[in-house]
Amino acid sequence: MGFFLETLFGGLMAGMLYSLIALGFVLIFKASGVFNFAQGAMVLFAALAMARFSEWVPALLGFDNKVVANLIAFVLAMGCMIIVAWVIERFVLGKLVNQEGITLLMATLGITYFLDGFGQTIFGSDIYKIDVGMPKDPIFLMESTFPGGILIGSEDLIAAGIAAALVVALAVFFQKTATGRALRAVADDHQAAQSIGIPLNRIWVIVWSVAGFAALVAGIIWGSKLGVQFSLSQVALKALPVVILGGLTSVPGAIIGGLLIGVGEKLSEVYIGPLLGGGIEIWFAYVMALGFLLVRPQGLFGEKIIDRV
Amino acid sequence: MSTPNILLNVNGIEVIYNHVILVLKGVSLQVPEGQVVALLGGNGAGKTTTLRAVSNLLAGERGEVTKGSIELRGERIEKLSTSDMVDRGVVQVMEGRHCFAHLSIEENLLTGAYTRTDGKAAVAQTLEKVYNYFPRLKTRRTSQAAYTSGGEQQMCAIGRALMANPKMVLLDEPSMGLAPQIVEEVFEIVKDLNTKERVTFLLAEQNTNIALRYADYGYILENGRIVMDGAAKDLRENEDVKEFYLGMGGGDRKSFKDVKSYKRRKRWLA
Amino acid sequence: MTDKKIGDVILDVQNISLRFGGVKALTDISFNVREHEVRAIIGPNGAGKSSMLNCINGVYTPQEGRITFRGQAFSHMNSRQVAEMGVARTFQNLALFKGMSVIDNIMTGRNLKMKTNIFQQAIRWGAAEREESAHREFVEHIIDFLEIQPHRKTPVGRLPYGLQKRVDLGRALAMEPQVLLLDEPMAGMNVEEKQDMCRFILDVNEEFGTTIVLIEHDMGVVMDISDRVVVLDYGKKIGDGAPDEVRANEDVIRAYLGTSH
Amino acid sequence: QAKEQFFPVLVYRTGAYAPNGVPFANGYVDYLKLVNAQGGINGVKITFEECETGYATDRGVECYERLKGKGATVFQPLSTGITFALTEKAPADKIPLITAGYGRSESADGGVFKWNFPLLGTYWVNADVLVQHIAKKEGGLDKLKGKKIALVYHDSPFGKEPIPVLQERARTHGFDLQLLPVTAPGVEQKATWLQVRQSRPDYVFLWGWGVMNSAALKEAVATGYPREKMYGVWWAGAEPDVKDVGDNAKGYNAAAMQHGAQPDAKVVQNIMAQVHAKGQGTGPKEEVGSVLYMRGMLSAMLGVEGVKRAQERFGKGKVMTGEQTRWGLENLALDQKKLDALGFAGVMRPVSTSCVDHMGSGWTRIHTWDGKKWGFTSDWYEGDQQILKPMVKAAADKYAAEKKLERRTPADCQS
Amino acid sequence: MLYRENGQFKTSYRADQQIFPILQDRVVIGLLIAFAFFAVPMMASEYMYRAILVPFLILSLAAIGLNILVGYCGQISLGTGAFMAIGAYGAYNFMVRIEGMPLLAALVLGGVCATVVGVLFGIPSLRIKGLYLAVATLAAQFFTDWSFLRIKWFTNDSSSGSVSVSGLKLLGWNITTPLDKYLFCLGFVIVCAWLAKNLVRSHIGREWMAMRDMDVAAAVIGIRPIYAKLTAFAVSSFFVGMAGALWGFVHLGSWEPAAFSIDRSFQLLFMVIIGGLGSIMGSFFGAAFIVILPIALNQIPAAMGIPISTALASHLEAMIFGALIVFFLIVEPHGLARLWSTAKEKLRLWPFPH
Ligand SMILES: Nc1ncnc2c1ncn2[C@@H]1O[C@H](COP(=O)(O)OP(=O)(O)OP(=O)(O)O)[C@@H](O)[C@H]1O
Ligand SMILES: Nc1ncnc2c1ncn2[C@@H]1O[C@H](COP(=O)(O)OP(=O)(O)OP(=O)(O)O)[C@@H](O)[C@H]1O
Ligand SMILES: [Mg+2]
Ligand SMILES: [Mg+2]
Repeated sequence: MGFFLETLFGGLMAGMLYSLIALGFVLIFKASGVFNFAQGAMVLFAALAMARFSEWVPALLGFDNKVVANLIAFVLAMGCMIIVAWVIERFVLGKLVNQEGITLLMATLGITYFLDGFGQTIFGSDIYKIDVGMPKDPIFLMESTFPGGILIGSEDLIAAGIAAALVVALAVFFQKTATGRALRAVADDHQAAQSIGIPLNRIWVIVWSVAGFAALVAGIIWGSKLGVQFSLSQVALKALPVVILGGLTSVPGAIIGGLLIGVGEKLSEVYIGPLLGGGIEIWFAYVMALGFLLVRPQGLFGEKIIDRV
Repeated sequence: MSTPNILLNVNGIEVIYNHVILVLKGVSLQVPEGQVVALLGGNGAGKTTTLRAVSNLLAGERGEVTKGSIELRGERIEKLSTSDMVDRGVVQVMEGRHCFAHLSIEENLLTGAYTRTDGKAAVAQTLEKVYNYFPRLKTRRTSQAAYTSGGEQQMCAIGRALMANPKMVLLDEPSMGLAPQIVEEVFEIVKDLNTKERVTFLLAEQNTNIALRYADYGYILENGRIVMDGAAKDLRENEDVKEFYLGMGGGDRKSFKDVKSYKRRKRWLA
Repeated sequence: MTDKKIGDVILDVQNISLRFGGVKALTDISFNVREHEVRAIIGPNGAGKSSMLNCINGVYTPQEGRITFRGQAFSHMNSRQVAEMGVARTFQNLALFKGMSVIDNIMTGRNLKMKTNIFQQAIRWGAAEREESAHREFVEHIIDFLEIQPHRKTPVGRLPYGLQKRVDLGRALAMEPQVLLLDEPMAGMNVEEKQDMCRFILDVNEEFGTTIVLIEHDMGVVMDISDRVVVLDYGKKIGDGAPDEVRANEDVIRAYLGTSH
Repeated sequence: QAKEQFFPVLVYRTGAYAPNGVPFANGYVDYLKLVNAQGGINGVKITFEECETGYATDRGVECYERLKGKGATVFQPLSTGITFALTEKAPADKIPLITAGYGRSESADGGVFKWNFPLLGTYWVNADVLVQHIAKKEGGLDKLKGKKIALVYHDSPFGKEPIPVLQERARTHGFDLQLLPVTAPGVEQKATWLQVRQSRPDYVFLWGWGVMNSAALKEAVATGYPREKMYGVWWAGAEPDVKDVGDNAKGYNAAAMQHGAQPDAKVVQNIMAQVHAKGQGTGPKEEVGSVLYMRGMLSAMLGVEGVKRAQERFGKGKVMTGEQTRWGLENLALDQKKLDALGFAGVMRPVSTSCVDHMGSGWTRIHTWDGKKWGFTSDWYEGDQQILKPMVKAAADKYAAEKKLERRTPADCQS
Repeated sequence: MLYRENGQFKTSYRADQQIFPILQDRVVIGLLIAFAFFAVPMMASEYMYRAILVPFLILSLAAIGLNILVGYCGQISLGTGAFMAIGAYGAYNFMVRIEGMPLLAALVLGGVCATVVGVLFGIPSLRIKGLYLAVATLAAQFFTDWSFLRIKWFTNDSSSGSVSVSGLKLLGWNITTPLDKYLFCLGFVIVCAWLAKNLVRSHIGREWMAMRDMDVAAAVIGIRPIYAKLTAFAVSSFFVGMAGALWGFVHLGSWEPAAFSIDRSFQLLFMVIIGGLGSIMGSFFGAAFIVILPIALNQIPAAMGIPISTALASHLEAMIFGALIVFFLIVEPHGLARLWSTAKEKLRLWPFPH
């Protein structure tokens, strides 16, 4: 029982971390109908920027205060993400208005290559550290009830809290504001949105900047967990089942999807894995998402897929 | 009316789609401020293309204006974006509805007011006005646009454009798919806005009959060229127009059942 | 109107009701269609006309009621069955296959009649090629008939709206249907084009004896070419009969026509 | 034409494994530069060209094809996947492959694998040595009975290589082996470490590469598994694996493939003096002498020595062909004296290869991270040939049967 | 003026239905094939065969397969690598387990294995659509990756999960030299491309396209979605599976599951989109582009004697590659094939514009 709970909590925590990345996907999809495969690359890029700036800034300015260094680095990294958003709008999406989803998807794959190369060129391809003072030591709960207690990573706990806060903020933004509505309109029909005067370019810069912000937060949390290096871009693959399970267009879906996938994945690996030789969590997550989709093809909270004659 | 100032001046434009398909072959037309100008012509004549050129929606269709110029109040606008045009008060109602499928009818209408800065109350007022024009929309206000009937979507598209409080509306086939009653109503709305709020209209329409009844001036476009233009009432009296666009060979309306020969207009054009 | 033999009831719609959540699209609708006739359905926007066709087609499943086709009753129709029984259809919102050429679009209408298997098609040589040529010939006739020869190989997405409507009709005709359901085939056409379209429809009706169910907002067209008219309003039937009767019906005038034409 | 011996250099300086690939590549190239600085191989200058594989097999194959055309005489694929692919191609091209410390374990059998040289040790040796080491700590092989060892491995051919040896050992000594695969690249290991926490194994063997290693260490910290009980493969025992875990990785052990991090070794000093001092160093100075840098250097040295040995037979100061180099590698005799002369004293032990033994030697030590650097914490071990030899032979025979190859005859061995 | 169909009248529908209705096109293609069979062997180096031509041909075949699914039937798949793997391991198992299995039969049977699994993973497509389906196909990718690593039977009990084949032979022809391999692949791929082209221009092909463009309308004219989608999955997986088998057997000779990883799936998707969705010809263009471009980019600095470090070179390569992809998508979202046909249309009008 103790172990079950521990696995459950572990899954929930891992799930929140996935949500954080899934959020980036959802944001951009919801606001422009683009399935942004570059989200992983953006996470890496943001994390690299953060890690390197927090190293360079104190060296350059010659002070030794970690908090200040981190703050400055955060601002600079965010600046980078805004520039990235602007460049993407200006040179890629702006020129692909009204194209089909799959073309846009490919374009984001192109962006992925570019960002990967570019990020490593300017920031380097070694392992870097982000140290924002996340606690590393485990916390034990209910030690009296279960032998050894239930272990929870304190780092995970904080990350989960941040993710939750971010999601709530974004969900409100989308549902309650006029800009949120305009964003959803853009996702439905680029051309019609243009025709009523929604300035696609400005909207896209904003959305990609927000997604950049989500990427930066994800990058900091994942980066301080894993170290900042190329593999960080691959955690995006873990967020994909979350996105489809929760629904491509739903911010709360990213959270619920994340939790479900996280828990499902960990429980399956721990309880079914040994029977099958282990290593099943990655495909199990996808199969789980697939199963949900068979029941609800638009994901748990996604907007209904419309086909009508 | 004294000589009205020209609001929109299209000057010999050529439009090419996909780098190879030449669609407009030098179209010139003028829309005076505060008037209703109709753009008539058969299928594929290039009406939609002309409107797209004006509102700068061609890029998304991989088309471009290769020759000529378009001026709005004397300002060259070929390089502007669609949203710049909306800022200048020019809104297009696209052919084939194009509602935002996932948004409800009301949300669709509200997005139409995206560019407005005159406050919530004013927007609510316009919304009320649109609902007054199209009561059907009010009953369907919470349905997702994708699940409304063809005609309801058409009303939604028109209503959405009105929400922007435009100075000039480019209407592309507003009557399509609407019940006859509503068609009349739409044109009444056009007249209403035109007279009361001095909104200028450029409308592409297949329903020549009604279009010429409400328009001040008409252009007939065939095969990417303007073949005829004139005041609406003159056009209505023109024999060719009567025969080919109003379906009234020799004075009377012919029954659809009895018309046996086609291809006449094509001969006329040749 | 007199030289045409109108036969027995071919399609009988009985007490159909269709709801979408709270929206009652159709309420207890019954009407029938006789062989070889031109049957029009009219009504204001959102009355449920297209939904009616969708029910006949098997795209929607009505909650109540039955549809009898040639004496066979169905409470649910599957699109494929309907097609096999010889019912073809055009769409209000242009449901053409955008990426395909005009010929290919119309050829899809022949699919039900093409029998070679996938291996024969892969090799092509022989049976598949013969079949393809034979059907191609049929399709060329339709293309000639609809006068869209110059656009044969153009992707339909590039065609102007009116021609797309014609291709849509062509695709339906390629199925050699016994019953042809037309959803606003003349929307977006000018008078002359409408005249052409009427000609096509009447020719089909006269030459092949195809039964036609037509939704149209142009009263001129409806009154001129249809044999009988059903009028729907808010999902209910408010009139049914010959054009002249319907035109005189008070309910219809109030709900739809506005002024009498 | 000048006499030049061409060395292709397959590297990965980008992608997921770049942090590990870069120091290796730098060591490799620096050593070649050092040889040139010292006058080449008996006067034959070395030329070399890098080709980026990104650790991807198809790019590796493309690199091979490209550099082969430029007169390459020996390849070091530097990835298990690429090794597998090149093993099929090398015999036809008559180019030997050096896979020092990686590749297929059964290729130690030169009777079947004529062109493969897993010099200095295979994964089977590595796995065997780890078992020996913990047995020693426990106080004898018999003490292993009833113990539990978890193998946390990279789910790929690389990660699966040690399994047969460990299973064999588990059978004979009666310890429990728990297999815990980690899907590449190994960024998410929570489930794995929850399982470790549940089953509380006495030891964890970490068979990872790249980010997987540091992620595993971090999860070990998070789940409170003692790092002292963790033993890594020799590819999981370098600076990039522990660097950003820092103090938390203190006590973590890994096999050392002969060498460890030895910045004060003679050969390293030579490089500093003769290459870096002249501004010709490939990477940053701080990295010189680190574990993977050393391994790169060592690998380069083996290739150079193969050529040198071949020259002894086929003519000093000549450019060797692939076939001649193969003979050189097969008859390598790096005794202590030669090693000392090369500056490898204390870095590695003598190696001598033969027609049947393409591995040469399998000396291994254990080193431990003290929070700042790696330091040796054990004596030398060697794989237990009684266990390994039959396994190698059986696997090689199976390969030969599949490929319909004949074992090499003694006559062939002379050639 | 040279490129005109003027004066080429079709006297039968059959003639009009040829793959290349215009004489000039037929001549060019004929010459191209003749060139590939006779001229290339006289000029190409071993490196060309092994590193460029053979991978190009095999990946073209896989791209054709994927194009049938994505380009013709509109079902986006990110799991192509999986089906290549199934083809490869399937063919391998037939080869090692059945004595005297002919090479060709093994390849085809590999394709059949992929077909079976493809149909299985195609079933969800009846409900799941668009990008949801695309992501869901990754389930196939990760599941097969895992299976071939974990289930020893598939790899003939190889301890590492990596397998190899050698001694390829076709009717007494030993396929050993790079030239042999090239010719074998060339023949194989041309035949497959021809079969694929026949399929897509027959009624089954039209069914796929109808599903892609408007599935409800397709159903109304009597096309069964189940049949259309599953045949697309089946045919697509069949070609992809054979390509996988060729990749393993002919190109690599020895492989591990990582040879068919998700990167391969993306690479193939790139090919069909850059090449042109819904175009068999485009699959070749796309494959050529994606195979040759990185290699070319990689060699440019060395060829021009610019001394930049390997790392920088490959970062630049990634950047340029990504930028070029975006560039081509912007120039022509419908791919190189469309660019090509636009160019032809222009040529047809030449020298009079429009
Ligand atoms: N996106 C496009 N790509 C290529 N050609 C196009 C495109 N859009 C329109 N065309 C072509 O341009 C010509 C004019 O089309 P347009 O839509 O402007 O006609 P229209 O007058 O609006 O006709 P309709 O009344 O049928 O809507 C047509 O021949 C059409 O084939
Ligand atoms: N799939 C659906 N989901 C929800 N509501 C629907 C759906 N299909 C139709 N409706 C509703 O049913 C009503 C009837 O629609 P229908 O399309 O049949 O109208 P119509 O008579 O064809 O109108 P029009 O002349 O405008 O095309 C409309 O109010 C529409 O919103
Ligand atoms: Mg139009
Ligand atoms: Mg309708």
